[in-house]
Amino acid sequence: MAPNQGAGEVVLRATGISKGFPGVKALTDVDLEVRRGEVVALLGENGAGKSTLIKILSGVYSLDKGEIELEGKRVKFDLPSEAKAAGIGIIHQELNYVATVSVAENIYMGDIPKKGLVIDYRRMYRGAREIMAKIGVDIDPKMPIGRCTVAQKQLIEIAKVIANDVKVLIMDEPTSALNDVETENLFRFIGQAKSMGIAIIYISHKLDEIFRIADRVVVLRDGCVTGRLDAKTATREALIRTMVGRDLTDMYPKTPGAPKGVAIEVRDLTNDALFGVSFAARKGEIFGVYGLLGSGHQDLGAAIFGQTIVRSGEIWIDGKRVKINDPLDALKNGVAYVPAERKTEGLVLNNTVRVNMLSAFYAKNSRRRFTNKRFEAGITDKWIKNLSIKTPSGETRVESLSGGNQQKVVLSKCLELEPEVMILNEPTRGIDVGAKAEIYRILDDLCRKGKCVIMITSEMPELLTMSDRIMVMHAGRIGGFLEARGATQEDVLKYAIGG
Amino acid sequence: MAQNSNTPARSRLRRALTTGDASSLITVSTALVVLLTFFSLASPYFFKPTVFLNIGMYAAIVGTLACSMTFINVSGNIDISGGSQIAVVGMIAAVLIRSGDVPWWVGMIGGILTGSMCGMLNGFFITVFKLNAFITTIASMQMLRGIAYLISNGQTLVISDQHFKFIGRGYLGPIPFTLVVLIVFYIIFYFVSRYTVFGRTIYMIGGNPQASFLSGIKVQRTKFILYVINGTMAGFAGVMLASQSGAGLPMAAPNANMQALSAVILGGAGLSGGRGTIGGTFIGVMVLCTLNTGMTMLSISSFWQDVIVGLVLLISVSIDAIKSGGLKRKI
Amino acid sequence: MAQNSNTPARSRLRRALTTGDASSLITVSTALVVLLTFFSLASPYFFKPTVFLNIGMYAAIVGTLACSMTFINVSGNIDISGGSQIAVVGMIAAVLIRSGDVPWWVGMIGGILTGSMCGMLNGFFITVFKLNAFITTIASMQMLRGIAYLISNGQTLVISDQHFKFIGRGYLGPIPFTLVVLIVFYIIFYFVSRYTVFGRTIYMIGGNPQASFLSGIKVQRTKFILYVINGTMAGFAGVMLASQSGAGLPMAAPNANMQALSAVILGGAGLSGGRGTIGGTFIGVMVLCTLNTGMTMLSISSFWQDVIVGLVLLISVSIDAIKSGGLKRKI
Amino acid sequence: AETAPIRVGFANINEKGSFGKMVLQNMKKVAAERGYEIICVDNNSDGATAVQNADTLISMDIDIMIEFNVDQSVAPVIMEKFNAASIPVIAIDIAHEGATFFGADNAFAGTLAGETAGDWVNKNWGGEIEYVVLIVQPVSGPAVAPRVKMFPEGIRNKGIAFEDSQIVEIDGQNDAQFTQARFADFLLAHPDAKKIAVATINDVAASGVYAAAETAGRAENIVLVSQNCTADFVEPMYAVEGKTNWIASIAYFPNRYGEFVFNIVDKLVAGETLEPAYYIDHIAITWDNIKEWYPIDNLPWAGL
Ligand SMILES: Nc1ncnc2c1ncn2[C@@H]1O[C@H](COP(=O)(O)OP(=O)(O)OP(=O)(O)O)[C@@H](O)[C@H]1O
Ligand SMILES: Nc1ncnc2c1ncn2[C@@H]1O[C@H](COP(=O)(O)OP(=O)(O)OP(=O)(O)O)[C@@H](O)[C@H]1O
Ligand SMILES: [Mg+2]
Ligand SMILES: [Mg+2]
Repeated sequence: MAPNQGAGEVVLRATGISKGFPGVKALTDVDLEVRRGEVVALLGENGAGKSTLIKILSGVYSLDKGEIELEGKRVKFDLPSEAKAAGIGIIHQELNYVATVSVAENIYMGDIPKKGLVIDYRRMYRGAREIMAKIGVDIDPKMPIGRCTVAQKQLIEIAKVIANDVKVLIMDEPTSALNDVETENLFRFIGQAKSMGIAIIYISHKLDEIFRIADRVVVLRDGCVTGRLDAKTATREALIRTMVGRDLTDMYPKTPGAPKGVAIEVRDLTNDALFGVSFAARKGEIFGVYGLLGSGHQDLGAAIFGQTIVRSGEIWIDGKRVKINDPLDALKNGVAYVPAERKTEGLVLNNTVRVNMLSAFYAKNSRRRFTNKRFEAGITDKWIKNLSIKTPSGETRVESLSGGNQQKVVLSKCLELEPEVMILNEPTRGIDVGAKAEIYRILDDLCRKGKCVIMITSEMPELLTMSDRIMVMHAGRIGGFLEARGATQEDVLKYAIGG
Repeated sequence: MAQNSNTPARSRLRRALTTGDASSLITVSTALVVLLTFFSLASPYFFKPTVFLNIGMYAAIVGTLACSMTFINVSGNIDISGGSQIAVVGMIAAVLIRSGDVPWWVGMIGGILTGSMCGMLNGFFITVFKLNAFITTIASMQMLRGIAYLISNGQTLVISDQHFKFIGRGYLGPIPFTLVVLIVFYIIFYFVSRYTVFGRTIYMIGGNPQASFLSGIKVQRTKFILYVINGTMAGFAGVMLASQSGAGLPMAAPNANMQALSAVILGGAGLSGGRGTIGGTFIGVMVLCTLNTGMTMLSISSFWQDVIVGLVLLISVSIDAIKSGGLKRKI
Repeated sequence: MAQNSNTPARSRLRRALTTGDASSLITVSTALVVLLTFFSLASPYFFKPTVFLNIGMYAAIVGTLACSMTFINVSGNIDISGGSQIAVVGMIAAVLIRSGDVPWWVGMIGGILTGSMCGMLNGFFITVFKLNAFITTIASMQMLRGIAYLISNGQTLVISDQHFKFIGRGYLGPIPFTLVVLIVFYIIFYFVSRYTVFGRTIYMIGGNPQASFLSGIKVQRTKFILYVINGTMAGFAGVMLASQSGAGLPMAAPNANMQALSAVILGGAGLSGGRGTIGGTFIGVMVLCTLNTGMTMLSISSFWQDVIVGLVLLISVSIDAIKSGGLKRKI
Repeated sequence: AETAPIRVGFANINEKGSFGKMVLQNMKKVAAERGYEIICVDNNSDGATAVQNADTLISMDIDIMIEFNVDQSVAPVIMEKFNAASIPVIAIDIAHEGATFFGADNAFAGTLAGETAGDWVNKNWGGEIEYVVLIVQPVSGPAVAPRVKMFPEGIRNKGIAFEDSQIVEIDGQNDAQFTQARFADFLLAHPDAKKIAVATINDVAASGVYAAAETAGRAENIVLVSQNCTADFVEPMYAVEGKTNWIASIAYFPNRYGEFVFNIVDKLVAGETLEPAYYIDHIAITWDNIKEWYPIDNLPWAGL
């Protein structure tokens, strides 16, 4: 392999890594090396084995075969604490925080500063503040982390790792919950880390990021390395082809909407996070909702759908005022909702694909009191085929599916309801490009069938390309409306920051 | 997919056998077979139809409670007040029947409804205030036991009604009536768990209440219903026990709840919710009751009985845990 | 952020008072004050230093157990085998002391170490096989109780050593020795929970074991240590009890575990982990022991006592739940 | 012609106490001496268990039943089963209608305890009593309740007068330490009481009572009489050589139950007519007679 300019000696070298789970071969003979001051991007579809690989490097999983060398010495990590002590810092894909303790304690989890036998609280709080400052964050270190927003939690997750002296920094989709400003701050930090000679492994499904910060790209597919590319010279198309094994011609298959009248109207919706939000979304359009974190856009879907408590406001569907006290009322009124967190809100992980797909169906069609396996299998197979869900069968437990495929199960659960109004909250978070394109195709389809799609998102590209109209939120209120056609990122951001 | 070296069917079978409900079912069934074989060899009196019918007759109390308790556990909850509920039920039934003002069956129904009401009490606190189920039922366990004593000021109330006797002590041909009732209950609960939307719902809210709520399931209402069902089943168990012992006993069923819970756990419904089967619980009940009868027949000292019951529980959950990779798991 | 209309300091105070640990502390302290006031008004003998010292003296057994059990609960686990551990400890101490071969303090230390070993047994199954803590301790509760009986074949073992008697019945000036021990324990545990890394680690693994593990905390080792500590504290409690009753009793402490658990829950450490304080538990213990003493002084029937204890538990957790918005929560 | 030995079923009260233990030991010993086959099970002090054990024993083809069940209310059910199987029953301590009774006379034992205390009070406290405390135990069932409930009557038999309002009941919950704490509470609530007569249902509870009194420094203020005369009473009595206010325990001689019961069994087998009831001669064991009945070098529970 051609040595990269500016990169030093190899810090971490993994050779011949193999790992199997019951019934699954997650990694086969994978080699990976990272040098001082270098960013290696790890790319691949959902379920390709990226997270598994880095969990092996950080002592979370034990490996079946292969070797790991750190600075030329053979190492074996049985526990995360050992990897951490050896200088490997990792930010996992899932947020890992303890909601009941303070921000500072989360940051220093595992090695709280001591003075003698006793915790040095002063040093801990001061240190926490300094570390957060490094990535441009200002949060009260004494606050219980449970009160932070998702983005703040993600940033704290990053702070947690850089609190230690790391030789290798591994980041698994660190930006999936961050907005552009926060992402910029992170990249600035990565730049500093590089110059300090830290070796970095970076995982993301956002290809733009890869081009911005990576030096090299290693692509995984089905647990094998299918390509090693130089980030400076590789093209987007080449990356996608190596990842998914085919060309992806149309990433955003949006056909212009032909709206036919109001599907849902929300008047003066008010609760803890929303203050008098009113809007109307039409049949046959994708109604994009954008906001910076904390602007209330994340709370909008849950409020309409009856998940959270609404203090006042009215919801009108198809010209009739409806009362939605809980999700069942919403379902019965033709509203379906894809929540932001599929694992905690969308899926019963220890149950099968089939049961998950039909969960809302039976709730909505409450006259069906008996289950019918054949009937269900038909529906399940239909969606597995239509959405090309990668699963051994409908009887597989969803916990063993990859993130993207889990997301498709949530989608099919809602699609089977044939809703008039479909609300999606961050529908493509953590989803690979291939699956993303498929989800966009589904949304476009719905829209063409005259359904109303409300897409709540923090991802600017999908907002601008998939929406017909855009509502931007700011501080729990509406910042403004835009026609998506011709709108630019700057227009959207102007409303988002309340300008 | 690349990962499958075996044929899909074989690997699916293997997976089914090594993980989840099927695995527990195999463990507990094996335990039952081992015990039956052992006792048959060890005691000349054990391997006889009358003995088995007898085991079934007395299994009815714990078995009835364990049946609905399976649902409670599958839904991710717990009830440890079952024994106290049984005691209150027996006392109320005895008071009604002894009053002489009402026919025996009114006493029976009164007892069963008392059970339902105890269940409502638990369900109310758990679903309205959203209290933890364990905490709620610790409290109601104490309160209901106190009430059982208060009803008669600590006296036992002998029931001499001849009809009422039949419930716990009667036979249909050679089969004890309680065993028939028990089997009917298990068939109904099995059917509900496998073929109804309600049964499905229990597994879902046990697996992920939040996701179930967002799927339009009335989580709190379902939980409330489950506690009422569990109380009603405690009602049936209490009536059977009162009939079996011919009296309302305020100290009745001191260990019934732990035994039922042990049976449920043996049967594979742990405490984390979303897992477990009615069939597993049935076999779990049989394991415990066979153990009791077999050890009694062998005159094993009751100290050893405690130790052995604890060991059986511990070993079988350990086997389950090892089969599903517990040893290798780091957390 | 937009939602704060108050000043930060005021809103922080209000937040502290209405949510989490502080809220429970207020509820349970209020309960204590109410009870003290009530009993002082209702009985002329109640409001006296000797009475309070006496409450403290007998609170030591349950209090000692509840102290370490708080850590177990905060770490998201549970132990229901404490009463059986106490019984085994008392029996071993009695056997050693009665043997006459060793001085009394060897018996004491032997008893305490027996407790540690019981804790190791629980810890082993919970951390090596990754068994559910409740299930494990249900099993060990039965096994250890059986073992307590087996040690002496069910006999009470009278201990007449005069030195040993001091532990449970002695006074330092006017203060019962057990109360001194209890207070020392609570000070140590309070200090550990607030000011040591180990203490904070308990809160972390209770709040999110997965995250703690990934952050480099040795979750299983910590849990193991917690069970050993809990066993050791059961050892202290068992020795105090053996000394207090002057005998090793195989049936000792039948309700100690439930009482300790109730105290811990009253004190605000629920069962979901990550919450609870040592101070809260201390007050919880005092509430229960005050209730017992006060009700005895008023000659309230023991049936009512059960009902009242259950009610106090239920009401105080309900108040906590309501204050933290349980009524309004949809799920 | 000699056939198989006669099979005797024995359902014991509760092997978890030394009382039941001694009964069991003597039953086994005597059965072996006299050539009976004995099958022993444990009723665990629980009526429902006793009912189940009856069926188990019947299915094991016993010829004669010795039933030691403490729950009066399930007696009819048990008897119905044995009658249906035509198995004669000897019931211990609790009357089972249709069975031959052997054992304790609970009311007599309670009265005897009271009379023993009464004699002591007449001698030491000039016949005056301020309180009579009964440590009750509802969980043990109503059948054994007279062992303490008859205590006041026994005292009155000795010419000592007190009002019913001077009688206090405390539930010991079958837990020595709990009993101890509650009796300590009682003492605190009655700081000036100097003459308290206490009765307990067994020696374990009494040990709690006495420990509480000692700890409070008020052992002099009580006179305590308990029941069963087990190690819990005998050992401390020897340890202090009679210098204690726990003056007596009523003996039931569980270590000789086997002997007594098999005398009845022998008569039954020989076809003799039986009396409806055979009672134990309860004796109040005090320091004066303890060496006669429970010599320290030959205690009945020594070999357990
Ligand atoms: N704990 C586990 N148990 C069983 N199988 C697992 C486990 N973790 C991973 N796998 C298997 O390994 C494969 C690779 O998963 P991995 O998480 O590494 O994918 P990924 O590349 O990180 O995907 P994504 O982009 O969705 O994060 C999965 O398809 C899954 O089958
Ligand atoms: N019990 C399991 N059995 C089989 N595979 C599993 C199991 N648990 C997890 N996996 C696999 O592990 C992989 C990694 O899971 P992980 O928790 O890292 O998130 P993910 O599925 O990659 O989700 P996302 O990308 O949406 O965050 C998944 O792709 C899944 O295929
Ligand atoms: Mg991943
Ligand atoms: Mg993943």
